[in-house]
Amino acid sequence: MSIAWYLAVSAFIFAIGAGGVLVKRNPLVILLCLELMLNAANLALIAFSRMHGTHDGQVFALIVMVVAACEVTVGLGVIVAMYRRRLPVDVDEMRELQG
Amino acid sequence: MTSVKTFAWLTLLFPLAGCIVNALGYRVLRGKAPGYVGTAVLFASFVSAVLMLFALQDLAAEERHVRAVAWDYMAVGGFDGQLALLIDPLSAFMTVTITGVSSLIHLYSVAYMGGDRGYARFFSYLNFFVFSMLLLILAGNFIFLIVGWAFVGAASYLLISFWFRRTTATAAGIKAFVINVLGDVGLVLGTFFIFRGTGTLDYLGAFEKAGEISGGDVTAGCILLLVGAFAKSAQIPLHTWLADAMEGPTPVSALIHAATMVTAGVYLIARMWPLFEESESAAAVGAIIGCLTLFVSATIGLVVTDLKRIIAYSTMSQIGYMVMAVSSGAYVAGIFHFYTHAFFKALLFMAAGSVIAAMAGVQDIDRMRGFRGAMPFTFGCFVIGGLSLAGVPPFAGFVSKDEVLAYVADRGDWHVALVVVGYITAFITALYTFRLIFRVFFGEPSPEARELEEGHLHHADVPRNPMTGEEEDTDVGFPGPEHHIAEREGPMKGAMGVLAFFAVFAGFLQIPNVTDALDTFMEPTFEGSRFHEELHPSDALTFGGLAIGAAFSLAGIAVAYLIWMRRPEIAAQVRERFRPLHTLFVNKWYADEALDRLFVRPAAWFGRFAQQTFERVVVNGLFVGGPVGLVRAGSAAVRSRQSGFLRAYAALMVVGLTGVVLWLLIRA
Amino acid sequence: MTIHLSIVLWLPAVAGVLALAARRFAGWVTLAGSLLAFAYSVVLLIDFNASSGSLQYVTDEAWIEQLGIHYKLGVDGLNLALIVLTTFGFTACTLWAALERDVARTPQFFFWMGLAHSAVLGALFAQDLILFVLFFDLMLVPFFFLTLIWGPTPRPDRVRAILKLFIYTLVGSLLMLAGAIATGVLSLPNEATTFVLSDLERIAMDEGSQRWIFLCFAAAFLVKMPAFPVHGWMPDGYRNMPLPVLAVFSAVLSKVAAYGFLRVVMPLFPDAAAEFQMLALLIALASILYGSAMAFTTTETRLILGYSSVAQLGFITLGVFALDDAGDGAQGAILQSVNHGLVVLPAFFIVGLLAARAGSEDLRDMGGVAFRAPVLAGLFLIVALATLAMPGSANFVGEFMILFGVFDVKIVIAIVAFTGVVLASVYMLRMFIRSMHDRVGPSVDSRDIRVRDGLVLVPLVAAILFLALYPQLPLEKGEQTIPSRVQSARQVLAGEEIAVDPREAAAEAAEAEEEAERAREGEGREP
Amino acid sequence: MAEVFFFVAAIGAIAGAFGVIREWNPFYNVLALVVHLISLAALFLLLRAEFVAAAQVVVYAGAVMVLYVFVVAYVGGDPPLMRRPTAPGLRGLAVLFAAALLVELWIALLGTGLKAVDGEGAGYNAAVEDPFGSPGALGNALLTKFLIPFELASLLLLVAAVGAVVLARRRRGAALEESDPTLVSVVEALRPPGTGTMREGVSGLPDVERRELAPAKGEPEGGW
Amino acid sequence: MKGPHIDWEALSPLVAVMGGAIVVLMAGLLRSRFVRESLVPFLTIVTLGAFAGLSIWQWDANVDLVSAALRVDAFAMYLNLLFAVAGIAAVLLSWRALAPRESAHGEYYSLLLFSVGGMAVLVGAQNTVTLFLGFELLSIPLYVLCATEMRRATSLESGLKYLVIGSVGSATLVYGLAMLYGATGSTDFSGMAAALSAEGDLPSDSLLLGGVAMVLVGLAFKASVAPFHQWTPDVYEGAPTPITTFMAVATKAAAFGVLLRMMDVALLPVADDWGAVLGALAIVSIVVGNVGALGQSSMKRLLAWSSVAQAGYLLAGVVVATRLGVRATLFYLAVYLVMNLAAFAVVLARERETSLGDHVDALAGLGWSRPWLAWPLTIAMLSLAGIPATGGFIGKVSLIEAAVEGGWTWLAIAIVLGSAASLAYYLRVLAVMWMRPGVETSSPVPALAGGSSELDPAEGPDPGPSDETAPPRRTRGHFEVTLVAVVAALATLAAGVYPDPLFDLVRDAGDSFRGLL
Repeated sequence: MSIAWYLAVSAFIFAIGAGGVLVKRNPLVILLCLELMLNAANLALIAFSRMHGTHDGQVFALIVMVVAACEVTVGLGVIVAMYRRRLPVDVDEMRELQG
Repeated sequence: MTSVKTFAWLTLLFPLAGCIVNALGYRVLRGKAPGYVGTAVLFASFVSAVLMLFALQDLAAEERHVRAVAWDYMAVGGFDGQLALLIDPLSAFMTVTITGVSSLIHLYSVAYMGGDRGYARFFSYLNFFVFSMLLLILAGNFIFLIVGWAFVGAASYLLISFWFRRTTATAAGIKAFVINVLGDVGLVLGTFFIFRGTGTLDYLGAFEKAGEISGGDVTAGCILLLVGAFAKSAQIPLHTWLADAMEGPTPVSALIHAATMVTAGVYLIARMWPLFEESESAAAVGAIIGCLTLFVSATIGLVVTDLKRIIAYSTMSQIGYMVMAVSSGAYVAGIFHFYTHAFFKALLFMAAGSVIAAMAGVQDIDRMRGFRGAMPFTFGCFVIGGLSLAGVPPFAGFVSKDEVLAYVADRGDWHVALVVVGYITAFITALYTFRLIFRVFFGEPSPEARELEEGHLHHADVPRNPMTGEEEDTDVGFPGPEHHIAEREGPMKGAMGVLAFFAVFAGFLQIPNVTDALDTFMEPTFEGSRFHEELHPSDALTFGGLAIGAAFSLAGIAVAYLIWMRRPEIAAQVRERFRPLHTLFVNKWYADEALDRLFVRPAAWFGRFAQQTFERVVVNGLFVGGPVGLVRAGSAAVRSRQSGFLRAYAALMVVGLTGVVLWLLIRA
Repeated sequence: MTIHLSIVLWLPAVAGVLALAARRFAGWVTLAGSLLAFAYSVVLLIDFNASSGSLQYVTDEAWIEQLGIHYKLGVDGLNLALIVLTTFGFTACTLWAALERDVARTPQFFFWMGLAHSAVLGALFAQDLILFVLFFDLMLVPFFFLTLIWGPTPRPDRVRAILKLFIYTLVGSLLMLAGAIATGVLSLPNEATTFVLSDLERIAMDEGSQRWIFLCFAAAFLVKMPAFPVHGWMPDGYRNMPLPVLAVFSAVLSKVAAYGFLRVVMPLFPDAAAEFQMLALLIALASILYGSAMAFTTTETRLILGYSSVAQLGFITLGVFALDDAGDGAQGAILQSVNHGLVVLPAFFIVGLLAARAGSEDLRDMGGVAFRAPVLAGLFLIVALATLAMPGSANFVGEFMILFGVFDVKIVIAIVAFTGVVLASVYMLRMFIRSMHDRVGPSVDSRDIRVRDGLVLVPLVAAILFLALYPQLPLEKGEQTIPSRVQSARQVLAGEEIAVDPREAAAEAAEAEEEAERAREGEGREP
Repeated sequence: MAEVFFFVAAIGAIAGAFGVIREWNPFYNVLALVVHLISLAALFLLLRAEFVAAAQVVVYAGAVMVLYVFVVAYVGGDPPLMRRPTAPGLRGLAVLFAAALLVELWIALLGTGLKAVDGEGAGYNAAVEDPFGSPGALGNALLTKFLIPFELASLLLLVAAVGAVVLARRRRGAALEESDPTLVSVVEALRPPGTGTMREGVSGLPDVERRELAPAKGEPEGGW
Repeated sequence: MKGPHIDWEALSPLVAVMGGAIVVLMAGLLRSRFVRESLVPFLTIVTLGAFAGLSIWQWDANVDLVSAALRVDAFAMYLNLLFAVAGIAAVLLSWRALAPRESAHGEYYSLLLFSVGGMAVLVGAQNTVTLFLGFELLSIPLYVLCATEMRRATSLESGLKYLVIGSVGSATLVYGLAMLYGATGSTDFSGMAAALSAEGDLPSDSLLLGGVAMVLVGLAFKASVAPFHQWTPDVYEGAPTPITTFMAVATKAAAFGVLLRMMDVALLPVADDWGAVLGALAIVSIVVGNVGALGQSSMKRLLAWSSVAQAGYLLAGVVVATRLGVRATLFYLAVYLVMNLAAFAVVLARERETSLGDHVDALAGLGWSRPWLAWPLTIAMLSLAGIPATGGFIGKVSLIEAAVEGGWTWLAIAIVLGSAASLAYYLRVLAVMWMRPGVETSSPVPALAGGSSELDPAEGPDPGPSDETAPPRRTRGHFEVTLVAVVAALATLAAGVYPDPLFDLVRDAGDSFRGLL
């Protein structure tokens, strides 16, 4: 399979993730969509890594995984805190700040 | 030479000193002190002027152009404006006449204005006026001509609205001022044309190079100078202010609006003769307008009923003669007429002032009657002035007016037509002058006259403005709480007596074929003038003219006698017969209305349009409201996007992302 | 290299800062500073060598080296008279404010006054383009606060008005900033960027750049003046300023704009100036007519003076853009700037005095004040007559020179402009008559001025009289400088080759020199 | 063979991705992500990224997803708390934007002039020690060239841990530490439900309380 | 196998700040109140001081660290100084604030330090992997810090919004970096630049330009460039004010730092392409930021919108891709730092003194009641508006000069017009401050009924039963807040009057990019 195929899949996943962020209202799911976007980037990185035959891409992908994990952790932390504060877990309800 | 300069400066500065002393000392100088100060400096100035004249005569004929320079005034960038005086026979003669007449009028005012609360102010203004007038006459270059020109305008304004709480007075003042500024503008523009051609502002320099100015420029320049002259001398179409100017105290009318300021136009044209001789057409304009004015204003004088306004219109008419003369090249004749006119017209005003005082401010001749017995001295003076004005031999006015007409006639061509009009007007002049005399002094005494005969001067219960009926403000009183008539006041009597003397005898200065003192004296000024050398009316013309003039004026008096003394009903009949003409005359040939339609209303409309429409719609709407509205709308749009919806934010981000990617992909 | 100008420049600001500490004596401290600056400037005026057209008392330090900005101050015939006007005007207004009880105790007022004083002086002294723009913009700031805090009108209006004023005028000024920087960057493409005016004047930019930069500068100056039709801020601003502030604002600040045309625009953008001459003249003409028309219809005394300023500044603009051979227009413009400053100062003071007597600043509420206030009336009369450029006043001389300059070049415009002269007499006399003369207004309580009023008013009127007697003084100081500022624009207009112009000659010489140097270097290398 | 694997894995990844954004109980969304991650790991293997693939499965699909599941369980996850005004018209537009983005990305990625994209990339060279993709080679890169990122990543994990603690730990009103002790008791008494007791964590909020949580009608939008 | 050479001296600033973070974290675990509330902030300041000092020490180092992952040059060190100053200010502002108490002091301050560390990594990064790590190391602590005032719904809301939008930005960035890697085959900046400079049509390749686009968006988001700005007002408003302050000034500097290095080192050969895009974004930012700020009654929102506009101005220095542009940007960043510090410090002080929060009414009459707060805010506002004699003016002059010199004249015009429009809101603040009579500084709010002291004004004193109580209101200002305001204001003035020293610094920093003209 040529690299192009992987890239095509990667782009598809990225777009799904981006679309998901736009349509989902539950912050938990939005975090999942962000994961999708980062994973799409990972796929692209690894595909390029293969293409160039260097490890940079793979290392980058590992780092991205770390970052993804960190973002998730913090994101979940915020959600938990909101839940405890009895705030609605729905991004469309968070409109205190506007204008 | 030095003494000429010294006396010139002194002549000029005496009145200024008087002005300043009176202005600053208004609290210190009590009683009539300001009047005496003002009069004293004027006499000093007169003496100095006479000495200047003599000193000038001591110089050789070709040296009688003395320039006295004080300092550089605006001498940069091609200009050579200096604070400089030019003393030559013309200016010296004018100076002497003006200081002389002014002194007398000051003297008259000392008494006449007695009791007015603005006494010191009055003399300060009056002195300032004389200073300005002398500056105008003595100026050595265009700049100070303009300065003096404007100063007399300002002084005139101040004196017209001297009783400044009368709205009629202030309105008349602003009218006079604005029209005079219009004249200033003409003068300045004319100066521009001339300066452009000659490169110098100095009289002598400019006159020397008069030939170098291009034809168009010199004509344009001279016509613009004429505009200045017309405004100041109340010539058509800029004459409307003069009648309204009669709102001022009577000495003011005598001084400014009869003897001195209004004749500045005549002086200007005479002074600028080298330029006018370069431009036939400009000179023609002057002559024709002068002729027009002398006729038109005489017709108006025939019908109006306000004592001072009748005299004012006669002034316009007489100045018309002068303007016609100097524009036609009869310089000396014009100046001569100015000289005689100064005496008899001042005298007439003074006498009128006396009458008005007796009437407690009323000026309407319909209400006057039979003052002859009550005020014999005033009556005498008035008759002398009237005869002189009417041109009855041998009074001064007779000699000078007929000299004017003879010289103009000598130009030939179409100038003859002017002369014809001049003679017809001489008849009208006699007519209205004696209309005045007969109606005011003869007949059954009016209540006021009767009161005076009983030794009691009439005072109104409630002083009212005769024009509007408005109650007068007694603080800035009209005409002051006290009234003064010549019969009871020495200074008034003295001043009028002297003037009466000159009104009779001043003409002897230059009697055709007898003396030509003035001609000789003026020679250095008009040296090189084409017309000055060429125009010498033949004896036939001269004496024929004199005869015709005498005949016309006597005829006028006779007709006046017929109409107003013998058969008063004729007046009504004539009025009925010539109703349209009468209406035209009474309405002053609709000049005020024309000016109003042409200038005042458009300007007012423009002002209103600017104030109410343009400022709101364009200045504030288009330039302020527009951008502000745009920014506000932008703000609303941007902030409505800031909805607080997280997903909307993300969406915008994605949109931005697609946009940026698209842009760069297109470039790829 | 002298320090004199820096002393004059910073004295008022320092005094202003000291005033903050001086508390009760704040007014007097600032006054002392201003007075010293005034005295210093008079000494400069006397000491100034009028026969030399070059800058004198120059201070030149690199301020921000990397941006090519210098702290360069200098005096020449162009700014000398305006500097004296500035120090004089500020001194008078500071004195006036110090005598007013309600502001006398507020040190901040005087701090801002001092700062404003220095800023205006800075704009006049500056010989570096950025420095000029800096001070030009800075001088607005104190007026913002002075109006905001001490304005006489109700608050919401005042805030709106001062914001309008500030933003409106700064739009122009900021455009000018962009233009100024572009000038420095684009003028000398082969050299390090510099903003020193004398360097920039050497070579003209290409016409395309000149055009838009000219428009930026013109926007700034015309708005500041203000000129028709961009005077929209003026009525609001004038209504809302405290009078002493307004007086100095009207008298001094607007003149800096006119000055800017001569200092910066004409020498730097001659082609554009020539190209837009007609437009500028028409704007000036429109300002004259429109300002006059507004002035004789409005009844607010402040606005009469405001619109008369629009008209007067129209005359000044006319002079600046006359571009006549002898430079009469420009010289007249500078003289007229001084004159107008001198008449506006007392005029606003008189408005204050009148308002105190009539209880309102509206003309309809005034009338008949003169009888019990002869001194006030007399002084007002002098001021009014000078304002309407009565011959015999220096204003007349200025107008005479301006109009002759225009007359020489564009005769029709000059003739139309004369309408403004006539209209000026209408609106000034209207104001004089309806306040001083005519029937007594409804609640007028007429009384003459007090000694403390005279302390302010009399010197101002005396200055008018002095200049009326001897206008040659400012004229001769500027004679060598001012015409040369418009020379290149005039040459462009006349179609003369600028190649003969010293600017390009200098450039050519520099090029030749460079080449020679290169050749020398080459020689040096060869062996 | 590789093609089959690729298509299976690719379809799995995409299907998993779609599963994530489906309107579902969040719990299933998480599971869909797990499917996606595992498919992705398979793709990584196909691209000779063994180590990354392993890490993906172990760390990501394993550990991280467990965390997710916990939180979903705790928060109760299920979204239909309330269906009140939402960003209007966003749903349709979102699809449009995503599609546009996809098209652009495809153009960018596939329209490239680089030839290598159409190739299969680096081959397997067993002759070399630590050939491309081997954990050894990767470890080498991590500890030499990418030493600093490697170390920083550890700090990042520390930050995340600290952050999670700060956000999620229970606190007794830190703000009240210095204030009047009586107030504490009042607050304690008023402690609302849903502030994180163990019971709530396990069972979710009782239905009654949930209804209480839903704001009354007519209240201005914007939560409370 | 040999480990890479590590230049510890050059690495020392980073080590110091990271080490300090851990020390602070540990110290925070101690129970003593003195330690938590005083020692920990003090240690933080010491750490930042050491960070700054070591950065100065390494000013001239100019070395690549560990296989060129990081670069230590004047540019990075200059920005480190800015971060340190911002950090110290943030610590001072946080000292007696609510947020650290709510989140525990050790954690709070160590997160702050980590964020500073992330910034230092970011601006030194010469490798996309490092860059991305720095980016996250900077962001993730901030997500947490935004949410630290957990009792306030808006704080959490801002945290979540920031996190989600930030993560979208990160994902975009990393995808873009992946594409760049794919196009150039390198993760090093130098490698990228080399690949781009080589013969071939790589510079116009869609993969490369697509990557450039996504990287631009990712970084632009961080710099609050419109249309990626929408998080800014909400997050600024919701976050605790000290954190907002830090975010506003330091994040902006970091974002522009990395933007400059990325664009002017790695992507310089395609400057024409990204220049045009950034130019357009600059215009959009200037417009959006300035019009958005109009009519805002929340000071923090106002400053947020203004920061969007300022980002637009700053972009001018980036698009030109010249040394002058770099210098101008760096200069303006420093000025931006001090003027915003002054403004936020005053806002914070008023939040603590009144019950009006950051509402502009809280400033009413300040000029007369609190001159030591009013003057700094006045100076800050004037400087933000670009009025002369303040740093903002000089900054704008240098930006415009850079823009014009680079041929971006229309951008210069946009900057000045934007500045003019911005006066409308900056001056309104001054008007409120210097005109109105002062509001009472201490309003007796019932302990149970009052909201948080840093309550959102829109929320008002919400008497809902679920609301936790607030600490008693302070009636007097905190001197450290005033100190920050005054010092920052003085610095703003100094930068406007005598900017030469600062220009010397930015010249060195600008010269770090040798590829530029």
